[in-house]
Amino acid sequence: MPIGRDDVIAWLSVYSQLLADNKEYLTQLDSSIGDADHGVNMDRGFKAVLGKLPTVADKDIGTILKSVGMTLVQTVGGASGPLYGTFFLQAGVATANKMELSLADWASAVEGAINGLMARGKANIGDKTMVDALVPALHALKQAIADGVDESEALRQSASAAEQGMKNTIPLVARKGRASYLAERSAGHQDPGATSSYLMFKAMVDAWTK
Amino acid sequence: MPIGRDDVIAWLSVYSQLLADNKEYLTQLDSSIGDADHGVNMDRGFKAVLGKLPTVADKDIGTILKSVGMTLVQTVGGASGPLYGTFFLQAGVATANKMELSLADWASAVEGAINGLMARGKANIGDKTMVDALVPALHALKQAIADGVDESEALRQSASAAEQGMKNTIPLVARKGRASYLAERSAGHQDPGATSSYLMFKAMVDAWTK
Amino acid sequence: MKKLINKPEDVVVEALKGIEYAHPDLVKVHYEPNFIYRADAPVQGKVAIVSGGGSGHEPMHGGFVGMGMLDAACPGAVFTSPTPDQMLEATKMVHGGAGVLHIVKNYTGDILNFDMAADLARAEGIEVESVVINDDVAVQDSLYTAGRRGVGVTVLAEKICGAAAEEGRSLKDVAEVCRKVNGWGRSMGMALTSCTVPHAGKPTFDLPDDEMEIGIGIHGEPGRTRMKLKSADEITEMLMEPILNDLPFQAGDQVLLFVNSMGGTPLIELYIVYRKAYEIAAKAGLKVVRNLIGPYITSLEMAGCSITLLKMDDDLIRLWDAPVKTPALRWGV
Amino acid sequence: MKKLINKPEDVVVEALKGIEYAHPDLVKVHYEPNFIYRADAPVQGKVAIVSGGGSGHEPMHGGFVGMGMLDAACPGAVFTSPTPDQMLEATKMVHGGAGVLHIVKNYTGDILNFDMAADLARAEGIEVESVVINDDVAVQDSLYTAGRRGVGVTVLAEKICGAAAEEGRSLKDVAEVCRKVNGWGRSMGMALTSCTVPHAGKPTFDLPDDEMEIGIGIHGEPGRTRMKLKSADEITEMLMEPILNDLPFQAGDQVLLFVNSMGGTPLIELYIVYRKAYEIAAKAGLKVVRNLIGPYITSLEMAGCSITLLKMDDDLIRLWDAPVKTPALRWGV
Ligand SMILES: Nc1ncnc2c1ncn2[C@@H]1O[C@H](COP(=O)(O)OP(=O)(O)O)[C@@H](O)[C@H]1O
Ligand SMILES: Nc1ncnc2c1ncn2[C@@H]1O[C@H](COP(=O)(O)OP(=O)(O)O)[C@@H](O)[C@H]1O
Ligand SMILES: [Mg+2]
Ligand SMILES: [Mg+2]
Ligand SMILES: [Mg+2]
Ligand SMILES: [Mg+2]
Repeated sequence: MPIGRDDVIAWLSVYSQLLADNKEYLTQLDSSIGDADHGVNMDRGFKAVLGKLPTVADKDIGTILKSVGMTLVQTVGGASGPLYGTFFLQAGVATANKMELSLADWASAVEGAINGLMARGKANIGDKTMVDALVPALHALKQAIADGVDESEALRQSASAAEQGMKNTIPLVARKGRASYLAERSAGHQDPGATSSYLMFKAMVDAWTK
Repeated sequence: MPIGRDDVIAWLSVYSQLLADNKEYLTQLDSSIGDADHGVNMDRGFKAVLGKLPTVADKDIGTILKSVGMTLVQTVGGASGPLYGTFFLQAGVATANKMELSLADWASAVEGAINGLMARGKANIGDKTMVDALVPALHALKQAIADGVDESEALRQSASAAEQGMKNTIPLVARKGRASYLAERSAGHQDPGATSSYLMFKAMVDAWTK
Repeated sequence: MKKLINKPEDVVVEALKGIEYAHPDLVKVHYEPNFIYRADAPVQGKVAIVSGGGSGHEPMHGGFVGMGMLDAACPGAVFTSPTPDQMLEATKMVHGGAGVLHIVKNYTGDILNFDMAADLARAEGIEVESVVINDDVAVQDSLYTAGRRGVGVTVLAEKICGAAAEEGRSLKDVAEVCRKVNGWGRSMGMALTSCTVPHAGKPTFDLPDDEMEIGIGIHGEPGRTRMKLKSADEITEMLMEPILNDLPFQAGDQVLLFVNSMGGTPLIELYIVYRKAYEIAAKAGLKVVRNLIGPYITSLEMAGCSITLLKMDDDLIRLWDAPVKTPALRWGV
Repeated sequence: MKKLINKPEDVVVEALKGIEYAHPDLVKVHYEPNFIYRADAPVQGKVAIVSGGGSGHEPMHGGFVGMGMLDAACPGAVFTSPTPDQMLEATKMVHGGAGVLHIVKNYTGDILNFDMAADLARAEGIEVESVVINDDVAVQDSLYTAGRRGVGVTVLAEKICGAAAEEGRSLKDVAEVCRKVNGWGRSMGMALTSCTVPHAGKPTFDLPDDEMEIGIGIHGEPGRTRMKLKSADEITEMLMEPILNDLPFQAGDQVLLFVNSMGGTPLIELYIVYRKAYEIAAKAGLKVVRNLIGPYITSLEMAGCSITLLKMDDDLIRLWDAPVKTPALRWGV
């Protein structure tokens, strides 16, 4: 299953739809430990991405992903704008000029993307951020590829690691982002950014496996 | 039953107590068609009157009533301050230097008081104000005296005319005071000032009849 | 009741104390009877301007005391007009030999108490003129009723008359300016929520989540009509239309557009309303030459807004632009 | 949700339109990307100051654009920091050849977006310095966390740095003044009610009628602790104590005392709080030499207040007193 640019676009479309469907849920999560805008922010950004995609759909995967990154940087704002923006910009760097990727190529693009995001946000695992979903998802994906499991199954394992990472944020006391202002009061709530990150991996499953 | 200055003071004390007991009720009535302060205003004024009474208790009835009027003017504010203030000032004028009054003297003092109040406020019967309780109360009192009914009974008839006048304000559309801003919406509500005026006549019954 | 207060009966005096601490360069505070007056009063030879009314409308009137605006302001209890002794003492304190103008909002209580005070001041030999402000188009004007309320135009009249007095105009002339401003200004207000009088402890009226009151005054009283909540643009139209029709304003008129918060409505919403009001005015051919946007004549924490339109001529524009230095309005110095 | 708005997605742009209509003498508005900038920008040879942040804190920052304060302000969506393209374009528009200071409140989003913008501006050859404001003592300071929020001191820093820039000081010097103000200022806030983000449509948190949140920021987020409602005096003590202990301020210090409404709390209550805060400061031996009282850095319509204490020296006092002419702060001109 090579990943073509149509697949990338399909993934982005599915993710946009998931964000639209979960807009209120994400905002609700952000109400508890943040400022009640994460769902709105992500939905605004990905609506803009959807509008932009047709203008780059005939380009290589790197160009497509960089355009997504730029669009997010310019429309999302908040913490998640530059973070997801960087994620896609870096994913675009790793896939420059590519029209097709193997799953392993994709995994290393995701790795570069996550490294970029972490370099920007300076959060680590356990800080109760999107990193808590992203890093386990990447590890699971790489592990599955190394173990030679079926590609669809690899994507499913990756998404379920993201989901587990997302759930793991519940008991954590936030050290980064807005939730950190609540200190102990942030415990007991699921991180909104980790949730939108899980949805990103779920979108790969929905878009790329049958 | 001549009315001595102790009787006047007893009446004022009973009225103060009635106002204190009905502070929230009067304010509630004023919430519906005014600005939610009539009970608070009257209670503040008559608390001040109670504080002032000892300094004039050994004076003539006119001096006592004028002092009540001045105190109300200086502590109540709003529409009711100058109106009740004028009422008591004029009652004081009519009873200047008197140590004792017949019920007929008292009726004509009340008549002077109401005339003063109406001259100041320019409201007539039917405008949905305290005048709607005061004027019927006065007429009933004068009529009862003319008919030679028992004095206690005369006071009771006067108070019950005030009560009826107060209730008659319910269907009226206000033409004076704050309630007039509501126009048709003022209908269906009892006027707070008519209510405090009724209580003034009820206080005569409570204080002066056994 | 959620308020930053101690005891309801201490609200007015404690707020006065705060003003006293905060603005000693601009104002002084007199207690028993309560009033706020210019730190440099009396200004000899200048017409003095005194206003007042119930508390709960802050910054009006106390926040408008100072150079170029009021000489004194008399705060009553919350939503209760002050008593004559306050206005009398304030009048005597600020009288600088050129007479005193009382700017009175048209409420029975204010009228009666100010009248008593003016009589007493005149009896003491002070020349007093009273001008009654009654600009609220939500109330039908009639000879047989209490008439229209004084609302937003009060703020504008205080600023403009303050400047006229500062210029050395006579009492008669300053009163004339005041009457002109009152004649040329119209207002209308609306509420999204009620407010809570501290002593009452609960909201003056209950308003369901999807309803609003149109045609309210500034005392937390219900308005002329209750209706379903509408958009900012529709609400602005509902306020502007009766204002425009009432005077009537004419195409080509210069106007001051004043969008006021009732206390609980934040600035971002006022600018949304201002935007629409400006467009409606422009469409009617009016030239908005000056404006004021913010919480200036409020009803405690009530959410909602009022709009005031004042026709301006060159004299009024010049007086509006003249320097003012008060706690709440300050420019030109 | 009871607000004077049309559609949630139009709130920011419609408010910008209102500002454009209202203050053409002071500011211009640029759309896509959105920012407000001085009508006379760029001021040649003057350090330009750019700030910004989520909307919903009005008048901050847009109301502070003008002579003696900001050169440009970039409004994000409500409570969402603006995007780098806004700050980049604003920076380019107001740059007058002497470099640009970015005043950034310490929130992850603001930091990340301003950093990107500064990098891009530097790449275009503009000298940019960024100063991060983090004055909120409700948040524990720590190397391992996002650190303290930027709140009330932001307003004071913008005024004071604006004056320093106006005096012709260099970018390095203006940034130095900004860091000094940040170092000398401390704030703490509390909420009586939540607020409603227009897009969310319901209050960010539920607060029972007899409870309050202590240690809130300016984004409608819950605070550090929830507790039973207390009196204004007790609340003022709870805010002042951590502020006084944190710097620490010393007996004899001159201070500016800033009592701020979160949006829904009216002026009369602020003066009650100011009164108590002033007395507490005086008891601690501090001399309150300047003050600011009103809604300047708000959380939409949230009821509540914050207190900011800034140590002042003669230079800061002079810069504070210097002329300023913006929609929301105006004196000396
Ligand atoms: N330093 C950081 N590194 C990684 N993710 C972060 C960081 N700070 C915040 N986040 C993520 O951003 C999410 C909040 O995004 P959003 O609500 O859109 O922005 P904001 O907090 O500015 O309102 C948090 O739930 C968290 O997952
Ligand atoms: N012109 C008037 N003449 C007689 N009574 C009046 C007049 N205007 C108002 N009132 C009475 O005053 C009452 C309201 O008093 P109060 O609430 O204390 O003052 P305010 O209306 O100034 O808040 C009304 O209920 C009405 O009975
Ligand atoms: Mg958020
Ligand atoms: Mg009343
Ligand atoms: Mg009243
Ligand atoms: Mg945000």
